[in-house]
Amino acid sequence: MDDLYRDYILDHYKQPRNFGELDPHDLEAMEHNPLCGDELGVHIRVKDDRIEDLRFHGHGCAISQASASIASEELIGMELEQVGKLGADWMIELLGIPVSATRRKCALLNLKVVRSAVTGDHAWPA
Amino acid sequence: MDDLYRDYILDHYKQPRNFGELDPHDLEAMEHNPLCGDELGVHIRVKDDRIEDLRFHGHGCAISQASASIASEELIGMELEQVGKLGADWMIELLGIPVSATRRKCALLNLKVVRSAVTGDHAWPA
Amino acid sequence: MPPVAESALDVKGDFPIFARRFDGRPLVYLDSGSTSQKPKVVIDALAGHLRNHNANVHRGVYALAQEADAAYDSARSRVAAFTGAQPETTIFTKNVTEAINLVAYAWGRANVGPGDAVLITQMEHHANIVPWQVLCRERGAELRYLEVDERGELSLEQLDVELARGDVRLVAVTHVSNVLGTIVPVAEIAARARAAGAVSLVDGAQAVPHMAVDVEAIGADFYAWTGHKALGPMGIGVLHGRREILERMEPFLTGGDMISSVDFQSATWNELPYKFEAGTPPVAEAVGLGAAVEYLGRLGMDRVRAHERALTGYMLERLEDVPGLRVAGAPEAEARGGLASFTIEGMHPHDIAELADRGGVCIRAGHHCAQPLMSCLGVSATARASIGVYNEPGDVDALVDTLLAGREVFGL
Amino acid sequence: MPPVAESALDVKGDFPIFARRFDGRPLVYLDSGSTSQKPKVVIDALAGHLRNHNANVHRGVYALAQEADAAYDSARSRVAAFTGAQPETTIFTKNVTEAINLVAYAWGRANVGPGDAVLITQMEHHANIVPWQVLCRERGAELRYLEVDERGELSLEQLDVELARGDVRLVAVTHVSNVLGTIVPVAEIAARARAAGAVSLVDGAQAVPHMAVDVEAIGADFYAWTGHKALGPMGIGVLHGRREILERMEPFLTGGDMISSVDFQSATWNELPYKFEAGTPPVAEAVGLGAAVEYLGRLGMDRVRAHERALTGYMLERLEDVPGLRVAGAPEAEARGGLASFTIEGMHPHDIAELADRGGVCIRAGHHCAQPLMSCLGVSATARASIGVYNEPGDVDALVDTLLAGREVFGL
Ligand SMILES: Cc1ncc(COP(=O)(O)O)c(C=O)c1O
Ligand SMILES: Cc1ncc(COP(=O)(O)O)c(C=O)c1O
Repeated sequence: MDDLYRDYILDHYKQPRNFGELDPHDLEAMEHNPLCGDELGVHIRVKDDRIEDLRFHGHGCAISQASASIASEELIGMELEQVGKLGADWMIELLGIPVSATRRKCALLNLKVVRSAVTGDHAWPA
Repeated sequence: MDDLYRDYILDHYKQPRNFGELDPHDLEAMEHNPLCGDELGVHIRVKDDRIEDLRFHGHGCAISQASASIASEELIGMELEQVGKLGADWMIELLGIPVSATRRKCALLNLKVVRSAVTGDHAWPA
Repeated sequence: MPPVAESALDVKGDFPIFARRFDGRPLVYLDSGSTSQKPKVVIDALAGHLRNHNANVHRGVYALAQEADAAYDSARSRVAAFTGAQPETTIFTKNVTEAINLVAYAWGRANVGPGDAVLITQMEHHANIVPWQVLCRERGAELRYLEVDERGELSLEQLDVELARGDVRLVAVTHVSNVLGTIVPVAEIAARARAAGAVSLVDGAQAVPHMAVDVEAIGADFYAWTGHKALGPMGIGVLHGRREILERMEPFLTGGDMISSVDFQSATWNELPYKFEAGTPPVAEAVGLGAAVEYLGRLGMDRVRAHERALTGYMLERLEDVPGLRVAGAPEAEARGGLASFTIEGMHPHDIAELADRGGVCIRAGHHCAQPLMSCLGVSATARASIGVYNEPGDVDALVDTLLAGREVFGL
Repeated sequence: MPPVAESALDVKGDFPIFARRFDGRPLVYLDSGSTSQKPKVVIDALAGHLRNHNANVHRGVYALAQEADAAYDSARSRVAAFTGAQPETTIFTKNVTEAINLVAYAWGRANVGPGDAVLITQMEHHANIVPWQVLCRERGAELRYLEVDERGELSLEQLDVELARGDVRLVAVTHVSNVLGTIVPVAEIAARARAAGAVSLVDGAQAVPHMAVDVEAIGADFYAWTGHKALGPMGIGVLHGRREILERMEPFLTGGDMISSVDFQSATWNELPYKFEAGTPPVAEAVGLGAAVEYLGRLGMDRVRAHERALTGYMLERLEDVPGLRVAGAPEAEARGGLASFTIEGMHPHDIAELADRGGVCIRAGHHCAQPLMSCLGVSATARASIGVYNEPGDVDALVDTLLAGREVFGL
């Protein structure tokens, strides 16, 4: 079996969870991956300083879409303060596959866009 | 004996012929060698479309000074039209020593300045 | 099945990298559009120069420096001869990007002003877009685009309409598109630009390594290309310019070697081409590029083109075996350089390239530094397989195999 | 008689070029100020990269491209670490000349205006003069010079007076003079510039290969140097910049790799350091430079400096044996980098160098790209002998022998 393209990755890629728009929403952001030009956006609804609900939109490769889908399930319900502290390791571990240096940005694009919506910080998660 | 620094070269270097100023003069020019920053100037007195008299001034290496000195003896009396046609080969042959690609500009500086005075052409003799 | 004929080259053995194995598999390199691999003669020329003849150029009186000077000069002469240009109007830069920036800064800032226009095409590489955006913004000029049709082609009628507006100062076009492969009729474009009083620049990055290029015959005012795509080292590019224009231009980078004399407040400039080569140039890289064009010249550029065209035809044919695969641009090999950009329904280009790599096949995925064109194509990225002299039909077969296997991984 | 002690390095054998013979004589290379020779490890790293790991950087998904990326990144990290800098603020250029031009164009045009001044010194290399002349002319600013005294030194009092005028936007100074050898107190100058609200730039071309340099400790806003003088390949230079300044700056060269996104009329920029590296960089050259700084690091820069200082002292001493010879600048080795510029009464520097070459000794003659300094010294040219890690006392002896023999040829 392929290291990277595990069944659950392809499953999340083909049926991404929490994809679409969310209106009304409280926070939003859009970021892109300079390597391929892919764009990913997010809509977030906030309640009691937590992410009450969240939707991603945009397109990308299996790694970036699966990351967004998998992360979405963890992010919903998370305190905003905690979201601001999430680092690259969190995402890579959650993804559970070996990500090469080149594909790292694919895997981290969703976290970048969520942090951008929540904290205004446009940096790549470190 | 040294190929380059023959006795007559050193002799012309140490006692350059036709060096100094010439006042009044009809034509003059000043050119420099970009490799070392050396400058060479010339004053020319013209009579009947010929170089009646000529003086070089400035400083330079043995090759450039000896070239100027040796050439001066040929140039005096030469028709201006002929001066305009003198090429690099004329000078190199006259000098009579093997000149490396790097030192070529040293050997040709005097011809450049004379042609510049006579024809207004600032190009290196080819 | 392979299309090979007398035209076929068999030169993989000249390129040391193909001796490598990746997980036991040979290297199938189909990314020459990105950078070419280097023949042994180039690597040896470069390393041999450093080992035996290294010195700074232009000034040294000693024998070693004269060897370095001679090596640098003769590299320039070879490179100029290879493209039908003169050494004095052949400027070494660090890559084609710097060459185009040189023109944008040194020619553009003096010649493009408010109300003027720069005309480029929708299929330019960012290197032939962004410098003109910056110039036009700074100078209050307009940047306009020639459209690219379904076949990846430009319309000479649109060119005429644009030129007839009378404001176009510069027409800058690629010779071969790095995404669509389109071979652009640059001689015709340069002629029409000139007739309209516009200066022309051709980005030959994807042309010079793959077909006979004669810059004199093309007649553009500037023709730029890059060493590393032409079997040469990285760190060296080439700008051929028209002498009268280069002579009238102010320099771009300033400093040592490009001056004639310097005093405290001003300087005068050296003769061509040195006026445009500030500081210590990449001498060993020039020597390497000289060896590269000599190697290509020995193969014969017509044979190189024939080989690559045949292989491209074969690739276009074989790619049809992959369900859901769509190639962008013209369907005939005749009309294009040796590359094919494609998408596969249900797979992102990054995943296509990643899965190709599983089979040891190197292809590129992304926007290929041509985001405006991507937006015209309605995609954010494509996969691209591109050919070099060393490729063989078996490389294409390996590519198709990995694409088919990749589709299976994706359950397609 | 040789001054050698524990500090002495014995590394000539690491440099393949010294195996060559010229007319049966070994190579005595005393022109490292112009360019350094390359150790085998550097040539092998460069050639090995081309042979085994060549691909374009930044984008490739395939394994070979990831190797190239890793090689390029790790070269940058090594180079940054060698000079106490951060990788993200360490920009690869083609040489130090481009690095200084980058600052002149991208920082200077936005920050220097009418009524402002740029302050440099009388002992700058043309690379640190002409870009400021061009900038000041374009922007209506003034270019002023700090004077150099008999010992080749600057006056910090004059610096203070100049800074107190309140119009100085930039102070650009060499770290080590390529003519006088002067080691300039750049940390002190950078601190005073900063206190006066001026930005500082240090040209480290002659410093980095010869002494421990810590750009963090020096504290200049920009610190530039060049690979080929530091045992590395030609075609690569380095600009270290202060992060806040680099972030506020617009880019210099534009095109591929330095963008974040491009649409038809505008573009956004990539993060540091890529924003300043347009187009394909010299990857193998970066790898070579990485190997060079690793080699120097293994020798230990303090040992390198001790070795070169001792040898310089010996050279200054031995040159006294040549009648009519005058060395420019400070008489003590302690105060200078490893070089001596000199004249000999009755012989032109070109002839001195030519005659030195008769004995297989490579020295340089000319204005050393420092014509304003030459005019201060009242000469048009000097001869210059400059030292590298591979030099030995015997090289100095050979130099002195050829100078004495040269005087005889000239009948002096
Ligand atoms: C002090 C100094 N600055 C700048 C330079 C220019 O270096 P490069 O030609 O590598 O740009 C040199 C060397 O020639 C130098 O000695
Ligand atoms: C058409 C075209 N132009 C310009 C470039 C830029 O070349 P370089 O990165 O060598 O400057 C490329 C290659 O990337 C290209 O394909």
